[in-house]
Amino acid sequence: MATDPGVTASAAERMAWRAASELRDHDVVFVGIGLPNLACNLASRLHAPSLNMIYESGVVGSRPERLPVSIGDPALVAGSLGIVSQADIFQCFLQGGRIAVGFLGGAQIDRWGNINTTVIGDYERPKVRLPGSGGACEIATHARRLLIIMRLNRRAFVERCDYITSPGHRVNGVSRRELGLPGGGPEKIITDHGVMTFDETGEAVLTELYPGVSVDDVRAGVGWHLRVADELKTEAEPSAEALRLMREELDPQRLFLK
Amino acid sequence: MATDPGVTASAAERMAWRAASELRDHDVVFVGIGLPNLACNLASRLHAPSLNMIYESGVVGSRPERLPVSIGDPALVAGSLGIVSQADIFQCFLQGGRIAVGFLGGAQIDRWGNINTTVIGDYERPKVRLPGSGGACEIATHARRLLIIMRLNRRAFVERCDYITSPGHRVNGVSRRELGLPGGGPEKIITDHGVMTFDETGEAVLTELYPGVSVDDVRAGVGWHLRVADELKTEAEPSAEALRLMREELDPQRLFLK
Amino acid sequence: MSKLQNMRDAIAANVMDGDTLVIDGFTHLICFAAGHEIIRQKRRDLTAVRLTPDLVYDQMLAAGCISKLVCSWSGNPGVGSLHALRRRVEAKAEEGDRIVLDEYSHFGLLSRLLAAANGLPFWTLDNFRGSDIGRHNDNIRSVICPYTGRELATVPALHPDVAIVHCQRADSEGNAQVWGLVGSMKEVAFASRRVIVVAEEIVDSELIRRDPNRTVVPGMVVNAVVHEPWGCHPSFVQGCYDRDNRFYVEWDEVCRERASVQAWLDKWVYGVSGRSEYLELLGAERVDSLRPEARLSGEVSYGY
Amino acid sequence: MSKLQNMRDAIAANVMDGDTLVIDGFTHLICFAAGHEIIRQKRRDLTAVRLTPDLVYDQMLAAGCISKLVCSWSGNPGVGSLHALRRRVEAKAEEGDRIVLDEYSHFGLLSRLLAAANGLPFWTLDNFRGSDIGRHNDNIRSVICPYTGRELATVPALHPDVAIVHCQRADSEGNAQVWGLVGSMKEVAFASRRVIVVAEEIVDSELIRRDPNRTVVPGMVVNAVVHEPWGCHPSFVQGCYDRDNRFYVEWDEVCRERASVQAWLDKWVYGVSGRSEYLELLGAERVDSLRPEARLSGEVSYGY
Repeated sequence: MATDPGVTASAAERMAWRAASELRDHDVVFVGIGLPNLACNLASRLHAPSLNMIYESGVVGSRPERLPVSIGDPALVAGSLGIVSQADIFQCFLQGGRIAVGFLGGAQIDRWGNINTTVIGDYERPKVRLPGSGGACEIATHARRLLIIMRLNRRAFVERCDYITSPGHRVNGVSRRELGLPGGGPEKIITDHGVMTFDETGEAVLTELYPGVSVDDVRAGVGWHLRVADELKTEAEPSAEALRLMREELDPQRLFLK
Repeated sequence: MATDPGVTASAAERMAWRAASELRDHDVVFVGIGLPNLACNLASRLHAPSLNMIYESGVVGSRPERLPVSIGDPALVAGSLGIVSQADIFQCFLQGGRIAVGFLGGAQIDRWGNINTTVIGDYERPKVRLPGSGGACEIATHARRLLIIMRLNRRAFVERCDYITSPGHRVNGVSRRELGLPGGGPEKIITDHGVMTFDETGEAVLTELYPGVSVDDVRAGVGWHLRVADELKTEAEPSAEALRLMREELDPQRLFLK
Repeated sequence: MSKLQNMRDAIAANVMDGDTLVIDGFTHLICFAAGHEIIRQKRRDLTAVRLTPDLVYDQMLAAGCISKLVCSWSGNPGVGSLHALRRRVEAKAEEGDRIVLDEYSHFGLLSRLLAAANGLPFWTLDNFRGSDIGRHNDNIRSVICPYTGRELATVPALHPDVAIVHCQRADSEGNAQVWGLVGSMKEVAFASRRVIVVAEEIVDSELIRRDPNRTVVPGMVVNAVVHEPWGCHPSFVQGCYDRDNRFYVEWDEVCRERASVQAWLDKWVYGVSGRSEYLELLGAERVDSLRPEARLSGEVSYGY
Repeated sequence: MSKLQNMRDAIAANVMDGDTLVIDGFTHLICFAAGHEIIRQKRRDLTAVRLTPDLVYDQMLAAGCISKLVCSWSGNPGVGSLHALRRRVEAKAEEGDRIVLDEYSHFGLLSRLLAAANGLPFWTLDNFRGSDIGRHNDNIRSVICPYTGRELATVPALHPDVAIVHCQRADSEGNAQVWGLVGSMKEVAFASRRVIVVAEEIVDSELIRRDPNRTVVPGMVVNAVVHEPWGCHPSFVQGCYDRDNRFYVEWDEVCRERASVQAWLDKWVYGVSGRSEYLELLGAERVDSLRPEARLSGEVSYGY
């Protein structure tokens, strides 16, 4: 449906790299497995050496010697700076407002950044049962900045989610602020073709295209009439060093950078 | 005001011994410094080898090599079975209903077992400022059985406490059950002349005298008209082994067995 | 007083038909050995509680032990779906197959255990605003803060009948020490009416007493202690064995069909008497491949 | 990024007139060195929070630093009264001397810190029924349980401006490790806007990483790290030095009169530039008498 988004970087590499560029040194980041983990480790190698990585499983300040396959991987634990209980993760860190950046993905997302990871179809009689919230609802509630990483697809970028697991900027017409949600809500949706930000009403707006991608390519993967910014940025390619780090050091077996 | 309560045992030794006899093997006991600590250690040497001793400071299963001078004494910590946070002490152990026996004393007590450890006189302008609750209010609230150890004295056993720090069986005419207090409330007041229990209305009743003590000796130390049971038990003397343990092993310097 | 029992006796004495059960562990310290013994003893109608049902509950669901699931994330971590579970939940499930799902977020379900462990009838959390989770679960309610007037979510205390927690080492009274991820082990143990501690190693109490800060579950809340080395395979135990990731990947195939699950249960659960035969079946080579090199913690002093 | 500072600079940068302050520690790990430096820097109008004010707040009260005390047990533990405090509270106190007391039980005050540390505006506890504590404190209110209809007590979150926590060892970023009594150190650190970690020993992060389960306060919530050996005397640090009980007994005499307290402050606080001069004044013999023999914990492995 789209032209190849880049001759050197794969879609996954570009998403990980683009997410990494959002992270600032000393940020306290709630890290998920897969692309968020790669993005965080890439950022810490490139421009954020003092990034504070926290895993839902209770690991603080991890320095894994192998690519973790689960958020509870023992490689995350050995050599970390601290282990805390899950009660502390959800209460002291998330509810306490200590998390600067969270990451989420999902099976469905709508224009307000609401995310579904629970069911496709009716909740009581689902067509497809998905894993559910895990920590996603509380990450969406409390992270000061939320970064969403999802590949474009009309079945994923939908007019209306079948179920809202994690709230975005506006639910049934009520804004995040009116709902009383403490965190900042979704800041960006990083896709495989470009990046969306959110306008003052909380609606997603395409603001950035990857090289060689057109607005129509993006719209082909979005199930609502996507707003497009007046001026679209075109991101540079990931640096050679970023690609080398991802391919040779962070995920040499291509577990997540397929 | 009273005849000597025993030729061999001092008043403090008798109180510690009498309190020890209330403890059963495997009881989970919330231990305070001083006579409660001596009572618990005596019981564990005599008839309750598996007594579970918990200290407010967070020590579980202590086995101190010296007499602790504070509930946070490092001798309680080294060689214990576990250390928990104070949040766990008050929430998991006390509020969770895991404490079978608690001990309290105080500056004033009334006929319902209400205890004052906060002020003598008016709260805002106290004649004497006492330490306050510490953990006493929650021990009185949650311990399944509460043992009170206090020396008889009309200024201590009063018609009405200046301030109720820790609730007993009845406060301003309202019963413990009506107040919704979860623990069992005071079970016995162990004094230096005899022991009081509580009747079905929650009022203290003298039920036990130490050898050589008369009812009038006790009444001389109580500021309200003390009810006396029809049949009064007279306790036996502490055993020679109990006295030896207290004097030679548990408190050889007589810090608490003055 | 020693509480040591073998796994069979501990399960027989403490896990009853109709019980609300937690096999604890968050990726780390998931006691598969206990789950398999429950399957062998044909327990029925269990309400199974876990933040992450994981493979162990997928296996118990397939074996017919579980009629209700209380959870917050039901997947094969790092791999994909738990298909035995999905077959019991999705619209195409037959009526007799359907199970009841009592669903929260991680924080929501953890809060139910926090309330129970801490002796309160409910727990308060700032969560669920704008989410459909609360719309589909009547247990999620609210209170008004008496100071700020803000409305906050609540969940009710959840007191499991029995909890099974796995640790690196315990003494025979059940004082259990853990390092690495601790998850919600303490909360689960204090929330539950009965507790089975399963340990990789049974040690003398004197060893426990040398480092009391490592004790996560005190023996006084423990009913039975089981010595079951490798009891968490294919999950892991820090310092003892690595996660067997190959098993998680293979389960993705096994769990897709009822027949293949049944064949798996016949071989690995019903076909063995317990964990030692399971390990023989797994083979020394596979077991050895999961053994770690030591990474020692260093010592501290408790002197005074 | 190193956050190492000396005590003088750390106090100057983080403790301001009018602040709400906690010097943490429950019998264990009470940083007297920080209290003395605050006295030397003549901080005023502090709201001082501690479950047990202990000698350190009696000294700060006598020196005029504190105008409000938030506490739950004000005594000289194992000895008797804090007389400097009593002089400011009892009826015979002169009007200019009186301080405001915001009083709870231990559980009540701890709950205020729990609420703040865990990001809620209030905390719920089953306490204060029948007690006069709630009658004299408008911060103690109630909520109705949405499931059982029971009324339960509440207290509001307490966010100190600055917390001072002492530990056995920390790295230069403030990752602080503690063994022995942990008290409410974690709660105090997470509840507070600024955190000063004071350590008996500054160690390389690699040592912290060898045993991550011992970390009680993560560096990310820490603003300054101070290396101050013997900073807790006469309180104790498990593994480093014993409680100096003689000091507690002697304070009972010192604190009875304003003049003797002033003389004590002149000698032990104003008369020294910091902890090393204080220790010289204390003398090598007394210091040596508090040094412990090692009682080693043994090691565990984090291998995988």
